[in-house]
Amino acid sequence: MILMMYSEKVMEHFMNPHNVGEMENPDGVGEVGNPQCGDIMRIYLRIENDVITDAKFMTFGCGAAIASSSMATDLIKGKTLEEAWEVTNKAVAEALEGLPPVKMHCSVLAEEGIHKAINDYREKQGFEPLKEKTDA
Amino acid sequence: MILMMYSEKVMEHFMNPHNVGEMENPDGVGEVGNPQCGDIMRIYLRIENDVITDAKFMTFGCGAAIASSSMATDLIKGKTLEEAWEVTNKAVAEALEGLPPVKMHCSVLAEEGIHKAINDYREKQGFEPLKEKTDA
Amino acid sequence: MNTNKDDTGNIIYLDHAATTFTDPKVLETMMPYFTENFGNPSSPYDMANVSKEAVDSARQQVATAINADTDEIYFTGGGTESDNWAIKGIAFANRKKGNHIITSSIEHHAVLHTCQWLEKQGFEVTYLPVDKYGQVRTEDVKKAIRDDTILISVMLANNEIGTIQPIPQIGRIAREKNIYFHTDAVQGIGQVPVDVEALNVDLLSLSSHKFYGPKGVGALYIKKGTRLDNHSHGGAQEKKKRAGTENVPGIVGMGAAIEQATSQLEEHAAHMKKLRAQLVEGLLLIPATHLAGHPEKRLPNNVNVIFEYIEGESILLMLNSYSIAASTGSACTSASLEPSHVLIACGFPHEVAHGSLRLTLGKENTEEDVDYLLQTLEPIIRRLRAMSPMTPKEQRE
Amino acid sequence: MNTNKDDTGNIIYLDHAATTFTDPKVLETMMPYFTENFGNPSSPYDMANVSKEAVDSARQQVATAINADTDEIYFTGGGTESDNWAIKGIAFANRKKGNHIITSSIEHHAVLHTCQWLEKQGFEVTYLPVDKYGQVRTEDVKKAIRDDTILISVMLANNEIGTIQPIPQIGRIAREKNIYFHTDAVQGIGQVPVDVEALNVDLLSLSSHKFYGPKGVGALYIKKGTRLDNHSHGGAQEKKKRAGTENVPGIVGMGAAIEQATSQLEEHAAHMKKLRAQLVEGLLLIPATHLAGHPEKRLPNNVNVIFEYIEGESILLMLNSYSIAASTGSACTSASLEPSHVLIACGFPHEVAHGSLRLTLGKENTEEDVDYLLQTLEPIIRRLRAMSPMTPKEQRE
Ligand SMILES: Cc1ncc(COP(=O)(O)O)c(C=O)c1O
Ligand SMILES: Cc1ncc(COP(=O)(O)O)c(C=O)c1O
Repeated sequence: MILMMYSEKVMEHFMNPHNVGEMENPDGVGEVGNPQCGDIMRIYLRIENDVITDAKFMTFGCGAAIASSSMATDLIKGKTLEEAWEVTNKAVAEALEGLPPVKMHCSVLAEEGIHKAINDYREKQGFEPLKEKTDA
Repeated sequence: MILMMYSEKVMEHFMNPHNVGEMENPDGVGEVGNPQCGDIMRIYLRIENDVITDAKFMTFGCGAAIASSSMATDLIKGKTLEEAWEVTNKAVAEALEGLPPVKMHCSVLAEEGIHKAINDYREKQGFEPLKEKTDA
Repeated sequence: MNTNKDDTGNIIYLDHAATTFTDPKVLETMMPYFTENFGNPSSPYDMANVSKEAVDSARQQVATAINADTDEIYFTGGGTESDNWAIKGIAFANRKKGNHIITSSIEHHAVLHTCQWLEKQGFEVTYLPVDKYGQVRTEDVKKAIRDDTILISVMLANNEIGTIQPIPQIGRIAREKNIYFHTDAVQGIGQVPVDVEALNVDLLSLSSHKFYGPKGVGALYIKKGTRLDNHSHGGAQEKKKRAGTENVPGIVGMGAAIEQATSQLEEHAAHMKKLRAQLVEGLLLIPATHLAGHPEKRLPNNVNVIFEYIEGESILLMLNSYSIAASTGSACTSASLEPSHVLIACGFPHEVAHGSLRLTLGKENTEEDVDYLLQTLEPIIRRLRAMSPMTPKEQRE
Repeated sequence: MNTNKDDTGNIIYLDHAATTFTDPKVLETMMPYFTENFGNPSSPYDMANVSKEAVDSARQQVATAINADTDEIYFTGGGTESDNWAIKGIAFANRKKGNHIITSSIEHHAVLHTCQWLEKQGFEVTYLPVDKYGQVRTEDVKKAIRDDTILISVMLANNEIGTIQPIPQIGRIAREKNIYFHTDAVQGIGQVPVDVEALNVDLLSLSSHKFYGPKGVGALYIKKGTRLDNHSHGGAQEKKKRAGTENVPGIVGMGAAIEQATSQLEEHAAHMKKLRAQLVEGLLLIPATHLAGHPEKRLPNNVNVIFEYIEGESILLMLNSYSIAASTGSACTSASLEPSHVLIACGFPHEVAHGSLRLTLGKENTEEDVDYLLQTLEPIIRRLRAMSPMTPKEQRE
């Protein structure tokens, strides 16, 4: 039943996800989720001059998790880190033309994965990690 | 549903009951049943030399009550009082080719009606009434 | 229509309160869901989605028909299950608030026996009396309310005598006192307008086979925010409130049937009232005959008459032999020998109540059907009265 | 057979444990009871008698199929209602004797959630563990029995992993201790012989739509002399034990379906086992793949495999795009994110249990269907594993 509530956009990104794969020597990596709950998302970033020049992902999870990973990595490519930090789960879900309510957590995972990867990069550079907004 | 459990014999006697009607100056009358429960049976006897020469009935009640009245009066006509006393509810039900279990009380009413009419006659003649068998 | 005839000839079916035939148009909507679109609505693939959408659209049809929101409609296995669920569900979920329930003495057994079972579980139940027309008095409702009253359940229209209850008024009383209010509307759908807002109800029971839908499917309207336990526990169907694989063809049929019934409500009711008037007029020409139920506030298709001095089952038997299907409130057909609790509650003496005949009209009935019934019935009553020791001499011929 | 295809093309339906299509021959037997012989079986006229006889003959068919007496079969609205009735009915009627119930941790939710609700009403429930194949150990049953145990409920065969339980043995234990024994046989009918005498059960649940009968109808076998309360209170239907106007077409269909299913049992099971062997063999060629459930003591039509490193819903989505209908024990499809309680009870770690795929065969499936599934599935598993961060490097290509 849930399956059938997926938009065409979700199905498109699920069936032919963009940016799949591991990245050699990434500038930032973030892994979020919990295999017990059925989803893990790993986001890799290539960063040059504070701009995300490439993003990749590896995801264990349902259709929405895979589609969210694909869409989120698409959305942040070419963005500055500041801009990428502002890509919310809502933005991911909207770009996917909506997610079923019980699947919204997949878009949250994507947002968290991006944040974690950006902070991984910041820490490697010797910066303070940015804080999650409390209403995230 | 009950209706449909009636044998053809019951239906025959219900649709065209024998011996219906009041009797002028009967030698014995017995009325049994209770209008609250939905059935009253009145049995009239014409008796000559201890033989039932005629029997009639008036009944308020269901199909089984009417059919039992018809069959019971048929059965006792021509019998001696002694023989008629022995016409059990089972005999009535059997002659009707069976009654549904919840309708067996109608045949019991018929037996009781006959007994009551016979005793009415006996009392008018100055005899002791006969006792119902306890397992009736 | 040929649907009120059986193999043995032309049956005049006058027992629509017992059940109706499934309308052929309704049946047609159901057919694809048996062999083709048979998927389980909960299953995660396109094929099953067809079933899910069919159930959702039936839910919309039911909601529209009774002016509810789509997510306030829950499908069940029939009117009995809906009644059981509403009453036990409220009782168990609100036990901490109180354990007193108010209902009427003329409810369907699906309500009465459920209440009696709850009494065995420690609940207290007040059974309200009715007036001679079978109406509950709102004054009696007010008086029966206690601090620990958690539920009032009064039916919309009675299945035996057709009397329509003052539901909006009782609902207002319940709402003022913050007490849940359930109505069994099983007999009302398709006969009178049913609008959950106008009726002020929190729960409302429906049964598909009373309005030309299939048997074995019903629904319960549950107003948003109502606290009630499940009746059937299990899978997550019906938003986790009613477990069990959905009866998809049945639900689809119920949706189509209620849509048809409500869209044709006015013309149907007019047709029923016309036949009813003809029927009542003819019946009351028979001496010692009484109309049971309310003279006006009654279902348009219901006639219930009582013939003194005779017993209902024998009337039915004879009507049956003339291919007429009807019903009686006499329970000489059951082991209990108790006549209808409804007629007794209306004040008819037992021996009189045994002579009841219920005739409930349907959309396929005609003036000719009514004429045939009247012609057939009159000599039957005469014959049975002629055999009855209760009939006064002057009425024997 | 065309019944496993939908409008969009040729669907390979491999989810028969979820539901089956209504067999066209079965549907044919139902048709006269919608519009022609539509009478209410309780009604007192010839027309309705046709309905009554149809229900009685279906009851006979069900009784014969499970070696019961006709008057031990009660029709319900489905497997869920049967389970609810059996468990709550025994619980409430025997409360004075005790308030302890024993069941297993791998029961269907219709049993588990019912037991959980009873816990809220003050009953105590022991949920028995299972071994890695999903089997209850009779030793554990013995140990769990207390003086106040009134009911044991263990399913005949599990709906997810197909494991068949030692019901005759558990039944013997229950009988020795004078404890009522219920089994949910919903998945067993038509797959394995079901004989209430051999099984030593007092109550047994059935659901029509699992063996090519219609949805929304089931039955409960109740051994004579069993004390249980009603679940649906109301009218006098089903010998006063299950109220509600009978779903006559549904009941007729269930009767025809069970007769067909049991008469074809052996050849059907042989066909299923052959396809199952082909399926399991092919599936286990895929690396890091495990068969869940018992290797032999399982339903002939059930295959449940777990693919490590990936999640079930995504497998289903991809299969769906190749027109294959299947099921998963992963509840990533639900809000809870909990994988199947059955697989967890068998000892699979959460992250592994998420990768389950259930394939349940049906009579219309062919070797070609299995070939197509295997050909389609292998690359899907490869693709998903290639995306998964959990997949070990060496298994990524
Ligand atoms: C083992 C088992 N028990 C009970 C049920 C419930 O049956 P139904 O959905 O027909 O109510 C099912 C199927 O869903 C089942 O597989
Ligand atoms: C007023 C009323 N309530 C409840 C019911 C029960 O409905 P069902 O027989 O569909 O379960 C009926 C009909 O039998 C009824 O007339």
